This record gives sequence, structure tokens and C-alpha cells, in this order.
Amino acid sequence: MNERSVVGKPLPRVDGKAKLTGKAKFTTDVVLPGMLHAKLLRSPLPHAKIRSIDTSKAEKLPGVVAVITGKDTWGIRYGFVDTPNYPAEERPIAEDKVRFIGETVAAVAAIDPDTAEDALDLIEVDYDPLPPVFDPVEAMKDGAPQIHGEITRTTSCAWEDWGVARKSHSYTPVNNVAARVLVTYGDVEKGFAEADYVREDRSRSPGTSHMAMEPHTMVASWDPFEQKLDVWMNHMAYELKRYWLHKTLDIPITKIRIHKTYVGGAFGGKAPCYDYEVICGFLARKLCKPIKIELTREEVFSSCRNSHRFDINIKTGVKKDGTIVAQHVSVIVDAGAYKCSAPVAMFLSHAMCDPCIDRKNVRHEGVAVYTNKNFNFARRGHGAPQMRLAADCQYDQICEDLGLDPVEFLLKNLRKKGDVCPNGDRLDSYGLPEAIKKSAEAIGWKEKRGKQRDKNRGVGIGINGMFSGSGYWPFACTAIVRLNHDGTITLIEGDCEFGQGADTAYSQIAAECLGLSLEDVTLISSDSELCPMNYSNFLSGGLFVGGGAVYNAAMNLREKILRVASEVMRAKPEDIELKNRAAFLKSNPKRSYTFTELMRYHIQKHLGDPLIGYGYKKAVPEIEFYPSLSKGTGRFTDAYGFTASTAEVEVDRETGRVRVLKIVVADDCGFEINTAAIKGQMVSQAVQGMGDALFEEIMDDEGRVLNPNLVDYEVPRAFDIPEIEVIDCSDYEPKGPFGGKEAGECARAAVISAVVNAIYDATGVRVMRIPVTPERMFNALKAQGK
Amino acid sequence: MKDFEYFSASSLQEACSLISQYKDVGKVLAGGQSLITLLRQKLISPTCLIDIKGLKELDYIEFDKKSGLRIGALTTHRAIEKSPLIQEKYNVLSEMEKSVASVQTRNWGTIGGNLCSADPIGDPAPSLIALGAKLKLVSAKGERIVALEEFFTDYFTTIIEPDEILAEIQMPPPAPNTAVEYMKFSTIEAGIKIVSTSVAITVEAGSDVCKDAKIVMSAVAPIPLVTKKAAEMLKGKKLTDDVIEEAAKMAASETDPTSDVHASAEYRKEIVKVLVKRAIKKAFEKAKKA
Amino acid sequence: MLIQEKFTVKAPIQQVWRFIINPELIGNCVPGCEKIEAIDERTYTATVKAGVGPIKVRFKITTSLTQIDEPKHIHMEAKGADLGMAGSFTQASDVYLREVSASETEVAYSSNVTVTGRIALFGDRIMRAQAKKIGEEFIQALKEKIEGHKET
Amino acid sequence: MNGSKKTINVKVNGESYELSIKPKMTLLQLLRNELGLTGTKQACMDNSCGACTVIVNKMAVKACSVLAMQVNGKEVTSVEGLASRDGKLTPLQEAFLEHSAFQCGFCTPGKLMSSTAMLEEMSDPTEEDVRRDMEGNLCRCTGYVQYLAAIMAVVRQRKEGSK
Repeated sequence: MNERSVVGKPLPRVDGKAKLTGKAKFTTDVVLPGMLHAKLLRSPLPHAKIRSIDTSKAEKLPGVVAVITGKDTWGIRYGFVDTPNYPAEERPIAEDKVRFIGETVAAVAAIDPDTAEDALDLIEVDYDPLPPVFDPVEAMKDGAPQIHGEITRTTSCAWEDWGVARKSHSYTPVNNVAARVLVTYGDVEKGFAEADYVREDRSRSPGTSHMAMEPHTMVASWDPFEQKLDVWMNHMAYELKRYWLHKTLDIPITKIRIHKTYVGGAFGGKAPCYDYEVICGFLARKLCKPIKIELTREEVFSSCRNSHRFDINIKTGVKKDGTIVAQHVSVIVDAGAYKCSAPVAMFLSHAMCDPCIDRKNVRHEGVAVYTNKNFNFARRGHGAPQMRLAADCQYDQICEDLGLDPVEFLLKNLRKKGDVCPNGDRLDSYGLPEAIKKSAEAIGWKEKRGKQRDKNRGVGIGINGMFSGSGYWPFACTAIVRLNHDGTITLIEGDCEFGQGADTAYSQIAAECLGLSLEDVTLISSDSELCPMNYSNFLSGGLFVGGGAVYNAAMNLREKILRVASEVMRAKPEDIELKNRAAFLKSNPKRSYTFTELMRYHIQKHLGDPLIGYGYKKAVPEIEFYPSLSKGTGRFTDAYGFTASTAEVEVDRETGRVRVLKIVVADDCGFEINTAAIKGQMVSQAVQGMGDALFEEIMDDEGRVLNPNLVDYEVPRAFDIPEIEVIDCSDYEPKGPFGGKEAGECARAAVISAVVNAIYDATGVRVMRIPVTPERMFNALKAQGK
Repeated sequence: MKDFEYFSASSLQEACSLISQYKDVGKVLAGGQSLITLLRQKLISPTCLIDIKGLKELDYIEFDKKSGLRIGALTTHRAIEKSPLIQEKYNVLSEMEKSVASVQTRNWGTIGGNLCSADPIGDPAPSLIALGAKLKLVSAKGERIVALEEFFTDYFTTIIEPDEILAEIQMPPPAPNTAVEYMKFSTIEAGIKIVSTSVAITVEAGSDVCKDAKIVMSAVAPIPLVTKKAAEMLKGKKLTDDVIEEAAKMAASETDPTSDVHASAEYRKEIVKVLVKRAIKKAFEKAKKA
Repeated sequence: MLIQEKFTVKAPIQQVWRFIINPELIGNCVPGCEKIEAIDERTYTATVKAGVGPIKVRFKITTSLTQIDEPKHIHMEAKGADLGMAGSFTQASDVYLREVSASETEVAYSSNVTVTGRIALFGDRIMRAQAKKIGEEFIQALKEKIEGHKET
Repeated sequence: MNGSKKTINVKVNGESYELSIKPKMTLLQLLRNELGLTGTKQACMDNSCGACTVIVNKMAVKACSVLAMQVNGKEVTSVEGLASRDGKLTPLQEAFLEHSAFQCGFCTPGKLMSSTAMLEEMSDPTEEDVRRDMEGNLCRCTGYVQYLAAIMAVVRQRKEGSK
């Protein structure tokens, strides 16, 4: 198995032909006989009591089949974070109160989408407006409007179900605080006292949209005879969605089947449970008819999760030579109306820092605050991009202040391969030093840094680290590899194909393990009824955990085949090799048996066992439960991916417009299973990161999203992309499949910092609030007289 | 989208008669690249649409040395962009068209539809005004010619009567020693315009003196804004950097932009200064060579 | 959307006050205002036509004067809904009067408008521009009416 | 009656259809809902993303912003009409596959249709031409690099082939 013939190659994607010919089925393409369409009525007010809802006119509209309101779904709760301390508080339909503009207050099912939409106009809601609060700092003040009363769990919480001994308890948020985190290690005060130089800065990251191309969609169909719900939906891991449908609709978990569809992009935005999903299932069961809910792009912006809004205050103490000795970070997360993953995002903003830089003495505190705005979830990095902006830009400025070189500064403060982080995570692979050096070299750091301001050009650098799955619930995966009659295999695993290339990478892994070619793999994936347990594919755990399970399953089958071959060939298993659907003796390749022959033999001789491999993997094997979100203690992941990125920009001083000339992404994602797919992931993140740095921001006015469409929310298009260079800095990760680990999330954060730092180099003006729009840059240049 | 009745006109005459019949409840569909979005959003719900897009008789680009250029109102943006005739004689139009939305929209959308939708951030109007365009409006009762400069009255509003159809855009022959330049400013390349401007400069032959100037800006007022003072000030002057800068400042002072998600009013004024300055300079350089 | 304006009217403060407190008089200054009916001393309804280009809406508006500090300040709350169900808005406004001289009064108003429904789809750009335009026409009409009133 | 159905004749992917439709039906709805050709996608609803691009009489257009009535008598090609029926991909589809030019695949049909029409129209586009012409096709996954490379590969291939 030393010579690799399938992994490590830019093989064409297994979903390619389907996706290139229009045959690939997405949820939006699912049509069922007798299917009804549902539309949701959204709250026009940011904060109001619902006095009454009159649905009678809507119900009378020809073609309308049903109208439901919060009265129908009263008491149903769900949430991404659902722990004893932080029980879930989201609800599918507002009950007695709305908390943000865009919250669902009623749903209409009708014979077609137009009729359902027309009916929304006929629903009369009598609101009693309450004073809203939009700013998290204001929301924390005494006397501010209280967004939530007592939060009570009506069923057991998710963590309870997965074995945490404590029961969830009701609680009433005080001063709108949704969650807090405090992570400390070392002696921060002593650290600062020993520092030669201390700097404090503030950074701000806005809410942004994942902007996956496929708007959120679900189809559900209820079989009244089997009492079973069939579902086609946008998701990133069906176990999570199925769990919530089971919980919210009180349907036995095996009586819900999530069918495979391709998902039109996710980037984090399709992982959590959504209101429309519960409503879709609810209506399907109530009406015994298939229901389709397709959200509009406007709803995706205004009512679906966006990225977290972070305000960060960062204080860092360094020695004269640039050695970091202490850091104190205060994070305020503007959570919006419901907390969703805000407690996680605050924690992750710390957790992703730790493997990159040794800060020695750290205090990281965070508070997530309820406001009357749409709420948030992970977007490609989940807390890390916001934190890297604060840290990398401050490091850049510290270097400027002390006359140090940022690249040297980073290299000096890095951790080392084999280091154990304060929480116990060990860095068995650590390509970051090489990534920093190579990305700097590729952008021409030495020749350019600080030397092009007269041309309004500059270069900058940013870094990041990212987990490869974590202990969220069990966060474990299983895979099955079946040997077929003709010596090919059928791989059965649950991960969802949302563009990242899971189907292809996993097929490659399985093929490689068994000496097969990619064409020899039939794949069954992403179907909750056909596939074994699967919790991965978000938290960047896809390849490492899901792929790891596939690797283990294929190796399990490999062992079995070798055992049979050794029996048949009367040779030691280690003397036998597998290739081209056959086993042969290494010393005498002519002596061989086909897989088909071996399988037939095995069935005959061994009680009909046709040779099936199975394998599983858990994100962090050593831990029983979960890292503490509020204290940051406990193992967190088993491998980190790393990126260093550099960028070169040019600033038009007259207008403030920033043009990115080049982005370099040097990434350590461990061994690259599919090199073309990895390149795709890196380029993708470079372009998204550029958008974040320069123009992406969801703007709102008193809680109303002002740019809920692709005209006003601008994302990079074909003409905007700069030269992009991707450098492979892979460090073999011993625990990953073939040495692979995280690849899809890390780079985005590094690119944002690189671009923002390059702007400083070009202008001498430090902007730590993104996006650096032309106007923001213009004003910053003007304010600093440059 | 609400239901509507649909008529496809087979001739201009039929179109005129349909539109005079349904003028109170109907809308003309010329390409529909903005209209269909409005229908889908139910921001407008006419009871009938009169589709004129198929009218071949309004799809032409013709040039005559004496009378100049005539573009049928139903000529697509793409046809204008790709027309060798326009590239040779009115290149600014071809260049400008590259900024109009996307290829797909330019393939289906028509120049007439664009002008009649009267979006103040539309690309074509400033350049056409700078080129001195006139419009031919026809109805069952007859026809009239109006200057494009006088066509727009407010956001999405023009002087066109409910029973009229825009039939043709006319432009005088290219003036000697003249160049027209179009410049736009947006955050992303194909993004929504924060400001755009079209500047026409005529120089005294063989000199640096400006004989005539026209400066038109969009996205800074409810209609494409033709500067009065700034253009007037340039006339008869040698176009030094100082003069150009002064004119650009003057142009900015004549604008009345609003703030929105893309830019504040103040910033728009700043960008006008830069953009108009750059456009004048470029047009001036070209005019000297023209 | 916050709209703030300040302007002076050539009239004594009492006269301006009497004008702005009278729904009939003030209503006639609102562009597109079709009819006004008083419900009680402090509440009145109006129908107002508005629109941008082809998009036309007719708002039925209910306005309540929730705080009156004669002759210096009024707080008003208004709710409007389009009769064609294209959307609705709420508005909270404060009007402050300040005596500049015996014959001149400064009027300052700040109004917070929230537009909802399909009309909000039309975009921030147009909404703001329309609000600004309506505001300008309103001020113009108000000045003309009060100042003209004085002369007669 | 207002909104009553009308008949159109249209050729889609080589097949002729006579269809009775409501005038408000868009070309996108015609393809997806009437003909079951769901390869053409809807992603924005306001003419800004290009996912619904199809070819009408050799021109790339956005099917969400064209009424079905307007293609009466015209020829429409959607992504389903590119590869041959016996499974042979077009050179462009092959290049997309080889260059890993797509990820989630939702915008891919639109991109294929735009680039197919572009390569029909332009014999020898430069990379800048290609980028500019593809402005109307939004993609969130790929960052564009690999699919622009795929298109350029076809341009080169064609040039070499014609030598």
C-alpha cells in the first residue's frame, strides 16, 4: 500500500456526470404526487407581543389547504446548543411574541406557491409593539427591553439524551445575556507585568451570509399507514436534522427517513435545525400530503442563519523581541433573537487560536447577548475568522510599533510540532511554520513588505488553525464496505455531499485501501435509512472522522480478504497484496485469486459470510463527553488543519477602493486525498475571504435587513478574482485517513487577515473593522490625513 | 406573481392600438429584464402585458453620415455592444454596454426597455445624453421627438404617455474633435453603481481649449443629472489639471445624492469629484486625438 | 430609517403650533394626502397616495398624538397599511418648535420610519430617496401654507 | 378571462412541444414544472445570479426573467440538451469534469449554458473576455479559478484542433 494509485490524485469527481448534465437531484428538484406548497408569514416587527392572529380570510382563499400558527406548535423547542445549562429556546412558529423581523408567525399550505403567497397577505396579525433593542451593549444595560422570559425545556435536552447526567433546568436570562465563556490559563497579570510592550485594539466583524447557491428547501411526505415521515432536505449531517425532527414532532427516530439529495452549498448555514423544517414535517403529517417549502433568497438573508457579529477587544503583551507573554481577549457576540450556536462561536474563537500561537498566559472572556435581530450560526470557520482579524491585525501593528517583521514575529511565537495545547490536544501534525515561510516567499515578502507604499501597494499575512471535528454529541461516524459479486465494492456511509467532495474522497479512500480503482466503488451515501450512524461533515470533521470511518471500514474488509486469501493461498497475510479486484502473492504475482473467487470460497466455507467490512471513528477517542463551552477545558479535537495566507493589494487613495492583486494560500490539510478538490477548497476560501475583507456585510436598519438580495449584497464574481496561488504545505497527520485532516474551513480566516494587513502596508492606515469598503477606506484615509 | 392577460403585438401599429386600448391597466413588455422581477415581487400587478419584444421593425442599428445614428428601441444591449458600426463610430456606447448587467440580460433586454424603466442607476442614459440622443415616441395618434435629456422626470418615471411607445433612439453624427467617455464606480466590478458619469468634450482643433462639454451623472439624483455649471465653466478654457479639478468639484456640488446600503450621500459626492475628473481628463486626451 | 430635518418658518410660534396641531391643516401639507378624518381629539386617519414610478400604493394611516407639550413638542405615532396589501409602515415622530424671534419659528422634526412588506423589497436606495422627497415637499407646503396664511 | 391559458409551440432540447400555459409562467417554470427539466436552477428570483441560464435561439438568457410566452416559436436548450443521449459529454462538460470546475453543482448548469453560448459566439476569446462574459454567473463554491481554466482549456483545444 505504499504506492498510492487512487488517493493523492486529482481524480474527476464521482458526482460529476450527474452535476454536469442536470441529472443531479437537489431538494428543490423533488416533486411528489399531490404535493402542496407552503409559505411562511414573517414578522414585520422586531419585538412585539402577538395579541391575536386572524387566519379566516386566508383559509377561505381557493386553493389554500391549511393555515397554522404558533398555537398549533406551542411548546415545541429546539436549538443547536441544547445543554443542561443552556436549554434550547428556538421555536418553529412564534407563540405569544416575536423577537426579530423575519420570525415566522404563521404558515400556509396551498396547491401552488403563488396561492400560498397570496394567502399570506390575508392573514391579519394584531401586534402590540414592544421596545426593541439592537445593540448588544445597550441590551446588557439595566432597564433594557428583555427579549426572553423564562426559558423552559419541555422535553429532555439533547445532551441529556446523549448521556450527560445533569437535567436541563429552566432559567431566565438576565440583562439579555445568552451565554458566557471564560477560559484562562497561566497567570495573565504576571504575564502583562513582564511584558515590555502592551497594546490594546478593537476589531469588528459583521454578519455575513453563507450565500449557498441553493436556497433552503425541504420536502416532507407523511405515510399515515406506516406513520412514517420521508424527508428531502438541505442539510450537512442528517443525524442532526433527524434528531430534531424526531424531537420536535415526536416521531420515533427510525420513522423518519432523510433521503439523499445533493445539497447546493452549505458553508455551515445548513447544519442547524430550522423553523421551516419543523413546519414542513408538521404540515405533512397534519395534512397527510407531501409538502414543499422553498425559501426565497430574501428569506435566506433575513430569516436564516448568518455569520456571527463579533466585537473583540484584544490586549497583548510582548517582550522587546516580539515574544508574546500574555493576552486578554474580550468578545461580545451579538447573538440576535435566539442563541443558536453563539456559545460555541465564542468558545471556538479561543479554541482555534491555541494551536497556532503560544500565548503563554491567556484570559479569553466572552458574552453572547440577545438582541432583536436575526440570529446566527457557523460560517466557514465559526468564530475563528472574527478572532483572527483581531489577533493577526494586532500582531501586525505590534510589529510596526516595535520595528519587527510580522513573518519573523509569527515564526517566533508558533507552537512546535508535538506540542500539547493547554486543553490537552496534541499537535501531531503541524505544517504552519512551513506554510508561513512559503506563503511569504510566494508573495515576495522580503522585496515588497513596507517598500511599496509610494505605489499604494502592500502585502500582508494572516494565519489560522482549524479543528478536524470535535466532541459535539457523539460526533462519530460509521461506514460499511460490502464486497460485491464481481469484486467491486459498495461503500455505505452517511456523509452529505454539499459540494465539498465527500462522495469522491471517500470513494477514493475505500478504493485505495483495497487496491481498487475509483470506478470499482458504488456509493450509497447520505440516506438516514440506508447508511449507518453518521455525525460528521460539519465542524470540519468530514474527512478526518467520516473519511476515517471509511478508511477503517475498508481496512477491515481488507483484513478479511487477506485472511481468506491467506487461507486459500496458504500464505501469510503480509505476503499478499490486493490489486485489480484480486489478491496475489507479492513474491509471485502470477499466483492470484480474484475477489470474486475469494468471496465465493468464503461464503461456502464460512457460514455464508460474504465479506463485509465495517469501521467507525470518533472525533476525539479519549474523551467521553464534551469540552466545556463555558470554561474551555477538556480535549477538543484530534487534529488541526493550518493555513498561512499572504495577499498583495493596491489602494486607490482617491476613492478608497481596494484591489486585491494576489492571494497566496499555503495550507496544511494533511495528506491530500483529492488534490483537485483541495485546490478547489483553497481557491474557494481565498475568494470568500476576499469578499469578507472588502465588501460582504448584512446591513440592517432597526433589525430590518437592508440588502437581502444578490444585487445589494455583493459577493465576488468572475471578474473580481485576483491571481490565486495555492501551496501544499501538508504535514502527515498520523491519526487521519492516509494522513489527511481538515481542509474546508481554515483558510478563509487567514485570507481575511492577510488582505486587511496588506491594506495597512499599502497605506499606513489601520482598519480593523471589516468589510473595508471603498467608503470605509476613504474615510479612514481622510481621518488619518493620508 | 398575479395572473395577467398577454398580448403579443405583431406590428408597431398593432402595438399602438393595443396599448391605447389597455393603457390604464396594461404594461408594455420590451425585454422584461426588470419588469418580470417587479411582477414576481408583486410590486406591480397589471391586468395585461403587451409584449412588443418580437417587433423586428424596431430592431435595427442604422447610420447615415448626415442624420447620424438610429437605434430601434427593441435592439438588444448585446447587439449594440457587438455592433461593428457602433464600435467604430460611437465606441463609448459599446464600452458602456459592457457594464450593463450581465451577458444574459444584455442578450434579452432592450435599449428601449432600459430607458423606459428609468432606473437612475441605469448605464445607458448618461452616455446617450452626452451623445445628444433624441427619442422618437409613437402612439396611435402620431409621433413626437423628445430629447433624452428631457425624458426622465423622477425615479422610474418618464414623460412617456400611457399610450405611447418608445420607437427609436437617434443620435447626431459624431462631432469632430470630440470624445465621449463613460466611467462607473462600484464596489465589485459588476456591482451596483455607486456613481457613474459620461463626459463629452469637444476641443478647439489642435489646441487644449475646450469648445464644448457635457457632463452627465447617474446614481446621484432621481434622474440622470446633466450638470449645468460644471460643463459651462469648462467652455473656452484650457483644460489644465486645475480647471478640470474645479469642474469636477462643481459637478459634485450640483448633485443631490441619497445614502443607501452601498454608499452615503457624502461619499457619493466625493466619488463624483474623482470620477468626473478622471472622465474629463480621458475624454480630453481622446478629443485632442480625434 | 431615521429622518431628521430642521427649518424655519416666518411666523410666530403660536401660529405654527396651531397649524401643526390641526390634522386638517397639517394633513394638507402631506404630499398625496387624499382625505383626513378625526377620530377623536388626538387621533385621526388619513389616506395617502404614494409610489415610485409604476409602483403605486395607497396607505390608510392612523396617527395618534401621544404627547403634547404646548407649544413646543408633539410626539406622534402613526401606522399605515397599503390598501393593496403591498406593505405597511410604522412611524414615530417628534416635532419640536423653538421661537427664533417674535415672527420666526424653528421647526425640528425627527421621524423614525419602518417599512415592511413587499414594498420594502424595492430597496433601501429608493425608500430613502422617496422619504427625502416627501419630506422636502412637505416642508415646502408647510412653509407656504403658514407663511401664506399669515399674509391673508 | 384574465390569466386564461394560451398555447405556445416551442422546441426544447430538440423536441417540439405544444403547450397550454398561463401567461404568467416564466421560462424557468416551463422547463422545471411543465417539462420536468429540473437541471435549470432557481437561486435568486431577481435576475442576478445566472443559475437559471438557458440558451434561446443561440443566446444565453436567464430563464427566470423571460416569460414562457416569449419563447413561442423559438428553440430552447437547457443543460439536459448538451450531452448526447447515449452519454457523450460535450468538450466543455469534459473540461469541467477534468478541471474539477464545480463543487456543489447548483450553479453549474447555468455556467455550462453561458459558456456554451459564449464559445459559440466567440471563436477565440481571451481570458479577460471569458471572465467578463461570465460575470452573470454567480458561484459561491469554486472561487471561479478552476472553471475559468476549464473554459480556457476548451478554447485552446479548439485552436489546436483547427490548426
